[in-house]
Amino acid sequence: MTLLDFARGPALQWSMIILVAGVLWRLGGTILINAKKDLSKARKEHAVADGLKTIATRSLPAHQFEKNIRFQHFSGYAWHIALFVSVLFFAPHILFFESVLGFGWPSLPNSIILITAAIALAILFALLIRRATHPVQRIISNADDYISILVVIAPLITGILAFAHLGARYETLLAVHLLSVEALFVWFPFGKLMHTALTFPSRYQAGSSYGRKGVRA
Amino acid sequence: MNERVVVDPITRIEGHLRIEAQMEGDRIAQAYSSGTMVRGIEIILRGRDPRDAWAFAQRICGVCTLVHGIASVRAVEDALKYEIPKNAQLIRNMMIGAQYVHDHVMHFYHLHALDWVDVVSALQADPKATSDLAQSISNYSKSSPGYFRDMQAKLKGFVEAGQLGIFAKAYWGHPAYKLPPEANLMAVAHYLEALTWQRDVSKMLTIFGGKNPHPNFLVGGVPCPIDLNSDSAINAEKLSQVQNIITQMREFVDQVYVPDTLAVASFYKDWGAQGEGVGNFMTYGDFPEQGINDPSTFLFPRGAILNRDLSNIHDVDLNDDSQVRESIAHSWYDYSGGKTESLHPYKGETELNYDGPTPPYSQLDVEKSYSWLKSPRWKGHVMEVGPLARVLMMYATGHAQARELVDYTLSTLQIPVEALFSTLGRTAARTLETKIVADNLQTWHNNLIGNIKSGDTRTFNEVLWEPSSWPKKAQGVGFMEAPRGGLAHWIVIENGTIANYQAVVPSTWNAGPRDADGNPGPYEAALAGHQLHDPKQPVEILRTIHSFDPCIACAVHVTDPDGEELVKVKIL
Amino acid sequence: MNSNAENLRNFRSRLEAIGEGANGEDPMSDEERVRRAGNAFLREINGRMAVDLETCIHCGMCAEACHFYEATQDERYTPAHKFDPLRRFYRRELSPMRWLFRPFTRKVDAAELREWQELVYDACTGCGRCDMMCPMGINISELIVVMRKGIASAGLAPPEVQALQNEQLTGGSLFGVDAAKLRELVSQLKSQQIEVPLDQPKADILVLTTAVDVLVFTDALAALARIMNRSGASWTLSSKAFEAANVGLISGNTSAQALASGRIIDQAAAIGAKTVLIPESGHAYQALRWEGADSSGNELPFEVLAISEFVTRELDAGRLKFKAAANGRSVTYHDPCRLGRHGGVFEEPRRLLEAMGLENRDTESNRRENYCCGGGCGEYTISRAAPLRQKVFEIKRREFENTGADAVITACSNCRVNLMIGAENARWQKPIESLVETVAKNLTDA
Amino acid sequence: MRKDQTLGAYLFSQGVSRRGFLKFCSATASLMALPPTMVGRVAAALENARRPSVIWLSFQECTGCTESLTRSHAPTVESLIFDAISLDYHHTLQAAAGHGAEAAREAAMEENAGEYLLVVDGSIPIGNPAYSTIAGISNLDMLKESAANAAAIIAVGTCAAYGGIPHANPNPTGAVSVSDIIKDKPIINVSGCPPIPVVITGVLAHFLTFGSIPELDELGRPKAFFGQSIHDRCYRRPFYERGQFAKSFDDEGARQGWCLYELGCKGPTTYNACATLKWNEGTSFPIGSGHGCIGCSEPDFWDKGSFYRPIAAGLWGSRDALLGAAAAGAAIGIGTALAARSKKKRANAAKETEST
Amino acid sequence: MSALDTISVRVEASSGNVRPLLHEIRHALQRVADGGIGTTIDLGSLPLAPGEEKRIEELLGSGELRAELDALGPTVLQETRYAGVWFVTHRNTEQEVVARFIEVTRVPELLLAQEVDMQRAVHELEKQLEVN
Repeated sequence: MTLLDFARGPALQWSMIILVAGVLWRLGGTILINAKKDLSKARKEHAVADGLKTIATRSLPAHQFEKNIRFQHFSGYAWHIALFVSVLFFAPHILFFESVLGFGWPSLPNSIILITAAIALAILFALLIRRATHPVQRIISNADDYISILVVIAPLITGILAFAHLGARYETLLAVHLLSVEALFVWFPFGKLMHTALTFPSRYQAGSSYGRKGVRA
Repeated sequence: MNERVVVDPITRIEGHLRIEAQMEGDRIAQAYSSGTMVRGIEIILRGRDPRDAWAFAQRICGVCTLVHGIASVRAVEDALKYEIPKNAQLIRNMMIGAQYVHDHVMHFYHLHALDWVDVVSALQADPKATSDLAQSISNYSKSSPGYFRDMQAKLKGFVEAGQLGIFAKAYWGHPAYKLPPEANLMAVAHYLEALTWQRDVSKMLTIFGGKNPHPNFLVGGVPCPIDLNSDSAINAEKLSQVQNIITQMREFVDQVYVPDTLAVASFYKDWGAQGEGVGNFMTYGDFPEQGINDPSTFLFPRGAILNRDLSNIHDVDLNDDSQVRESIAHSWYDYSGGKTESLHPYKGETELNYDGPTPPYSQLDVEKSYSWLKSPRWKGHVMEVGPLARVLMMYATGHAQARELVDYTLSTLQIPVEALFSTLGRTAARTLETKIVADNLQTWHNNLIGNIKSGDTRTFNEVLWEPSSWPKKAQGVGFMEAPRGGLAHWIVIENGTIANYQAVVPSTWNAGPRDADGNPGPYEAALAGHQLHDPKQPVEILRTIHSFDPCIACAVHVTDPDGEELVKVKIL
Repeated sequence: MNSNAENLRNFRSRLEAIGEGANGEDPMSDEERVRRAGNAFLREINGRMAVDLETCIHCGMCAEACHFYEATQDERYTPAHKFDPLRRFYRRELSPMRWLFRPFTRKVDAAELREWQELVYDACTGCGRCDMMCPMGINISELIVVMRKGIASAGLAPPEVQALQNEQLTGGSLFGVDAAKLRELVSQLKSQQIEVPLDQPKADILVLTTAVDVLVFTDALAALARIMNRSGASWTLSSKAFEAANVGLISGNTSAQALASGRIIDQAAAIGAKTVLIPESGHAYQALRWEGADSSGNELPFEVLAISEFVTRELDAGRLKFKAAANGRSVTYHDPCRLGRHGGVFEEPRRLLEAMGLENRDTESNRRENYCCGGGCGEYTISRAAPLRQKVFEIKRREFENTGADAVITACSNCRVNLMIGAENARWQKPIESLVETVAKNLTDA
Repeated sequence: MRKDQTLGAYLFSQGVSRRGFLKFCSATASLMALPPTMVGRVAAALENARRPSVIWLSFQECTGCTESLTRSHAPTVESLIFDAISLDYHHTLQAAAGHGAEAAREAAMEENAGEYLLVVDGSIPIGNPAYSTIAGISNLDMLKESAANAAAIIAVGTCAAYGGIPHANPNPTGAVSVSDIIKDKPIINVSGCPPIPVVITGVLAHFLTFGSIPELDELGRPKAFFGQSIHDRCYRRPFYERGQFAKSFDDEGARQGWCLYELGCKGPTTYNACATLKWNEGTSFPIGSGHGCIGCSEPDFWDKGSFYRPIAAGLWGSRDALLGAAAAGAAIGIGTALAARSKKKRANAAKETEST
Repeated sequence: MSALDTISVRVEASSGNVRPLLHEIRHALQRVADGGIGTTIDLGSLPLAPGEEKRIEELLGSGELRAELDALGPTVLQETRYAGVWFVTHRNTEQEVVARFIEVTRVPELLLAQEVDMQRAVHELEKQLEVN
C-alpha cells in the first residue's frame, strides 16, 4: 500500500471515525453534566431567544472592548474566513465534502484559493509568534494551543505545496496533505479546535443565563 | 499406435490453450480442449462500483479489446433500465464494427494464415508471377512485380541470416501446405501489409475511446462529447478522420481480405469437409438500430439452429433459467450441488477445485476435470457460436447481402452448401461477415453525421449516473456479438455495488470441455476424425482450432456468489 | 455627608483591623486542602461550567476586559488564567475525556491554591466584565466563584474574608453590628423624626439593611426609611434578619451563604412578607434575588427587589412623587456589577435620576460593560490589596472625570465605600453619593 | 541481419545511406524520449548495436500488451521483428505451436545464454502452480527457468510489473509481479494497461542502442517515459489551474475540454507519457477523448476506488461507518457524563460530613 | 438572466505551450544569427492540446525552401516563414509520422551530404566507369 493509498483509505476512514465519535463523545459528555434548574424567578422568560441571539451577537465584540482587541479581532476574523474559503470553496475539497455529505456546491477559482490560503497561513504564523511572545497568551497557553495551531498550519502548508507541486511528487504531497488533515481530524475532538462545536452551546449559555436576569450578554 | 498428441501451447491465439488428441492410428479419436490459465476476474469484480465494471471486464481480453467493455456497460444499463442517447448507440456500433474488421483481418493474416501459408516456400516464388496472380484476383494497388521482389528480398535476407525469430520451428515444408510459392509470397506480403493497415484503422477506437487497445467506455453513453466547435470533442475533423478509416477498411476488405480468402480457400477445398463440430449454432444478435431491447432491428439476428436445420430458428432468452446453463463436470471447479449440476449464470457458483496433475505434467487425466473452462449449454445442447453461426443465421433469415455473399463464395469455390459446416466454412464466414460489417460502418457513420446535423449532439444520459438513484437491488444481462461469437455478462447489483458478475463468453461455448453427459465441446467435436499426417507436426489441429479464433483468457472465468472458501485446491 | 465622612474614617480603621482577628490559615494538611478543594470543585462544577471550561481557546482577550490587568499589565491577572487550576481539575476529574487528559494534566496542589488565593480574591471582584468580552461566551466570573469556593473549602480564603465570614456565621451581621446596635440606630433615627418599624410581627415588606449602612451610611438607612414611609407600604426591619450582606457568597462558602440567606427567608416567611427589599448592596441583591432560591433549595415565596426597583414601581404607581426639576446638576451613575451586569438593574436608577431632574452622564463604559469600582465582592476588605485597588481606582477616576459630571451616584454601599476610599487616597474631590439618599432628598413632602 | 552483424553494417548492406541512418537515429532518440542533443551518442551506439534475441513470455494476461505492441509505429512491429530484434518466442505472433514453440524457446535460451532479453507480460499465480501453465509447465517455473540466463527482463504491462488485474483484491489466484519472483536480474517495468506501444518499443530501442537498461524511477519504470504525471503534461492542465472542471460527461465543460478532475481523473497521481506521446500515432489519449485517466500505469490502480471517484474524495468507505462512529461517540459521551454526575453526587454526599 | 449569458464564449483548448515555444524559437534564432549553434526541439516531448500542433505549423508558415529526403521512408524538411527555422517531419516506409522536430539552424545537418555516403558514391562511380 502506498502512502497515498494509506492516506486516502484507512487513515482517512479512521481519522473521520475518530473525528465524529470524538466530537460527539466530548460534546455529549460535556453538555450532559447537567446544570441544576435555576430556581430564581427570571426577570423575563426570553432566555432561549437571548441564548440564540448571543450565538450571533458574540461574533462581534461590544463597542467598548473593540479598541482593546482590534488586532486579535481582525486577525481572528481574517484567518478564519480565509481558511474557510480555502477549505470550503476549493474544487477538490468540495468533492471530498460531496463524498461525505452527498451534495456539493460551486467552487472558486484556484487563484483566489491560493491567496486565501496564503493569508490564513501568514496570519496563523503571526498568531503563533504572538502566542509564544505575548505575556498574556504565553501564561494561558498549554500544549493544546500549540498543537492546535500547528495542525491547522500543517494542512495549509502541505495543501499549498500539493497545489503548486512543490518539493516532491504530487502523490506524496497529496498524501502528506491528507495526512496533515487527518492529523487535524484526529486532534480535533481532543484539543481546543472543539470550540468549533462548543462555541455554540457556550455562547448560548451566556446569552440565556444573562438573559434571564435581563442582561444582554 | 494409439498415442496422445499434445499441443501446448496452441500459439497464435489469445490466451493459454492446450489440446490433447487421443489417436487411433493416424486419426484423432477423441480430442480434449483445456484452458490452462485462470485469473478470477469475476471474483475481483464483486463489491465494486458497477460503473467501473467495464474496465475490469474489458481486461478479460486485450484482443477482443472492446467486447467485454460493451457487454459490461450493457449489462449495467439493462439492470438499471438505463437508456442511452442515439449518438452513443451509433458510436458504439461503429466501435464494435471497427473491432470486427480489425480483429478478423488480424486473425486471418497474423494468427490463422501461417497454418495455410508456407513462409519459406515464398522464397521460391517468381515476383512477376506473383504480381500476375495478385492482379488477377484484385485491383489492389500494391501488386507490382517490384513490390513483391522487394518483399521477397527482405524475407530472403531475414531467412538467410539464420535468425528466424517468430517464424522459427514452424511446420514449414509440411505436405499439408498446398499453396504455390507465388500465393505464399502474396500472402506474406499481405501479412505485413495488414500489420500497417491495422495500425491505421485501430485509430477509430482511439478517436472515440482514447486509446487502443482497451478504449474507454461509459455506462449511460460514451465518454467522448460531440461539439463541432471544439478541439476537445468529436468535431468535423475527427469525423472526417473516421470517414477515412472506414474507407481504408472497406478498401482493404474488398481488395485484399476477401480476394485472399477466396484464393487461399481454392487450394484447400478439402477442408470444406472436416472440422464441422456440433452442427448447433447460436447467436445473441447485435448492432441495434433502435435500441438494445428491439432485436428485430439488429443487423445480426438472434436465434439458435439445431442439427444444421436452417429452416427452424429457435428463440433464445438469456434471462430464462432453463436455457443457458453451465456445467463443470470436467472443469476444475465444484458446485454445492455436485459436479453433475448445471446452473444459470444468475445463480452461478464456483469454487476453484484443481484436481489435475501437479505441474510440470505431460498429460492431463481427461476422465476427471481437465480445464479451467466451464461447459455452457443451451437447453442442454452444445452450441457453436461465432462468425459461422452469424452468417448461417443471416442466411437463414434472409439477409440479402449475406445470401449474395455466401452464394457467390460457394459458386466461386464450387463447393456445396454443406461445406459451410467446416473449418473452411468457418474461416470463410469470418471474411464474409467482415465485409457486411465494413459496409455497415459507412451507414452508421452517415447516420451519426445526419443525427449531429439535425442538432442532436448528446452522447451521455446523466439521469441514472449517481448510484443513489438506483434501486436497492437490480439484475441484468448485457449481450453482444463479439467477433468470436455470442457474449453475455450477467450482473447482480445490490446497494450500488456488484453482488454477482458472470461472463459466458464465445470461447467458453466453443472451447469448453465435456459436460456431465460426456458431450464434447465444439473444439473437441470438430477435431474428432482429423487425420494427422505427422503427429509431431499436427498442423491439422491448428487449422481447425484456429478457425474458431480461440480467445482463452475470455473463456476462463470464475465466480463465487457465496464469497466463502473461495479457493479450495487439492493437489494430487 | 459629614457624618458619613467621619463614619468612613472609623470604618477604615476597623477594616484594617479585621484581618488581625482572623486565625490565618485553618490548620489542616495540604493533602486535606487539596481534597477539600477538589470536592468543592466537584460539587460546584455544573454542565454550564463544563461547557465553558471545554470551550476556552486561550485567546487572552479577557485580559483586555479586566480592570486589574488593565491597571497593572500583569499577565497573571488574565481572567482565563485565574481559573486555570479549576480547568485542570475539571480536565482530570470530570471532563468526558478525563482518562485521556489526566496523564497530560498537572494535578492542582496546595501551593497553587495559595498562589491563586491572591488572584481570585485580591485581583478579582467577580465583576463579570470579562464575561461580556469573551468571544466564546464563557461565564468567567462564575468559574472564579467556583475557584473561590475551592480555595475557601481548603481553608485558604484571605484572613479578612474568613474573619467576616466567621462573624456572620456566629452573629448574623458584620463589623460588630448586632441587633443592639441596630436598635440603637433605630432609636437614634426616631429622634430625628424618622420612624423605622422594627420587628413588626406582620408586614408586606421585609426591608433589609447592611452593617455598612448601620456603621457608615446611616443617612442611607434614614433615607430608606423615609422612602418606605412615604410610600405608605406595610414594612418592617427585623432585628433577627436585618443584614442583607452575604459573606458566604463573597468568601465562597456555600454553607455560610445558605445560612445567611436562610435567616432572611425564614424571617420573611415568619412575617408573611410578599416582598423583601434589598438596600444599596449589589452582592446582597445577587445573593437573595438570584441565588437565594438555590441556596434554600426552594423557590422563594416572595419577591426580591432592589430599592431602585421598588422606588421606580412606587413612582409609576403614583405612590411616590419627586419634586419637579429639583436639581439641574449632572451626575454619573455607576452601575454596581452585581446589581447591573449580574442583576439586570440598569435602567431603573437612571429613570429615577431623570425623574429627579438630574442629568446622568454615563461613563464611556457603562451598564453591561461598566468597570467595577475595584473593590467589589469583598475585595475592599483585604488590606494587602490596597495598592492594587488604588491602581484600579485610577481607571474609574479617569472615566468619571471624562464625563465631566458634578458627582458620582451609585446604588451599592460597597461601591461607595470603595470609591470614597479610593478618592480619599487619591485626594480626588468628586462627591460620591447614594442613589437612595438622593431619592429621599427629592421626594415631595406630601 | 545476422546475429553477429552490427546494426550499422546491416543497414549499410541494405543500401541505407548515412543520411538515412542519421534520420533513423534522431527518430530513435525521439522515441527513447532523449533530447535531440543526444542523437550523436545514439548514432555511435546504434552503429555498433547487435540484434538481440528476445523471448516473450505471456502468463496471466489478456494479450492487450501484445496488441499494443502491434500498434507501434516507431519502430513498427514489423521492422522491430525483421530489423531490430530476433523475436524467438512469442505465443501470439510465432508460427510454431506446441513442441515446436517450446523448442524455439529452449534453443534461443541456449544459443543466447546471458545475452537474451526476456519480456514478460501477465502476472504469475503462486496460489497454485496449476492456475496457469504452458506446455504443462507452471508460469513460475517457466519464468525462473527463462530468467536464469537472461541479460535483463522487461516486465511489460501492469500485470507483469505490479500484478495488475489478477492481483486486484481479493487476488483469487495469488498473482504476483515478475519482480516479486526474480530478484537477481535487472528488471524494467513498462507499466500500463496496456503500455503505450512506443514506450514498449522505446525501451527495446534503448536496450538495443545502449545494451543497458535506462534510468528507472523507484517503481522500476524508465524515467524518460514515466518521469512526469499525466496531469503535469496534460493539455487540460490550464483549466485545472483556473478551476474549470467538467461536472458531468457531455456537459458544456466536457465539450470545451475542461479538466476532468471532478469526474475521477487519476492524472495527477499517474505517471506515464500518454499526454505527450498520446496513443496510436498521436491520435488521442483517454483524456483527449473525454474520459478521465484511470491510472493504469500505477501499482494496484484497480484497488484505488472507483474510476469516477475524484482523488480528493478519498477512499473512506461508507457513511455507515460514520453513523456507527457517531452512535459510539454519543454513547461514550453519555456514559462519561453519567459517571461524572455520580462523581458529583458522591462529592455532595461527602459534604454533609465535612466541617468547614 | 443577464445579458452576458447571450454572449457565446468559446474557450479553446490550450496547453499554454505555444507561446513559450515561439519564444524559445526566437531566442534560438537570435543565437544562430549571432553565429551561435543551432537548436532542435522535439515536438513529441511537448504536451500539446488537440489542434495545437497544427496551430504551430500555421503560425510558422512555410518559407522558400522545401526538401524531401527518401531514406527509410520520406522526410520533409520545410523551411518556415522565418529563415533559419525548419519544420522537419520524419515518416517511416508506411508513411506514419515517427518524429517531428523544429530545427533552428542555417541548414539542417540532414541535408548535408555525408562523408561515408560520398565515399561510397566515389566507389560506385568508379564501378560505373569500369563497366563502361
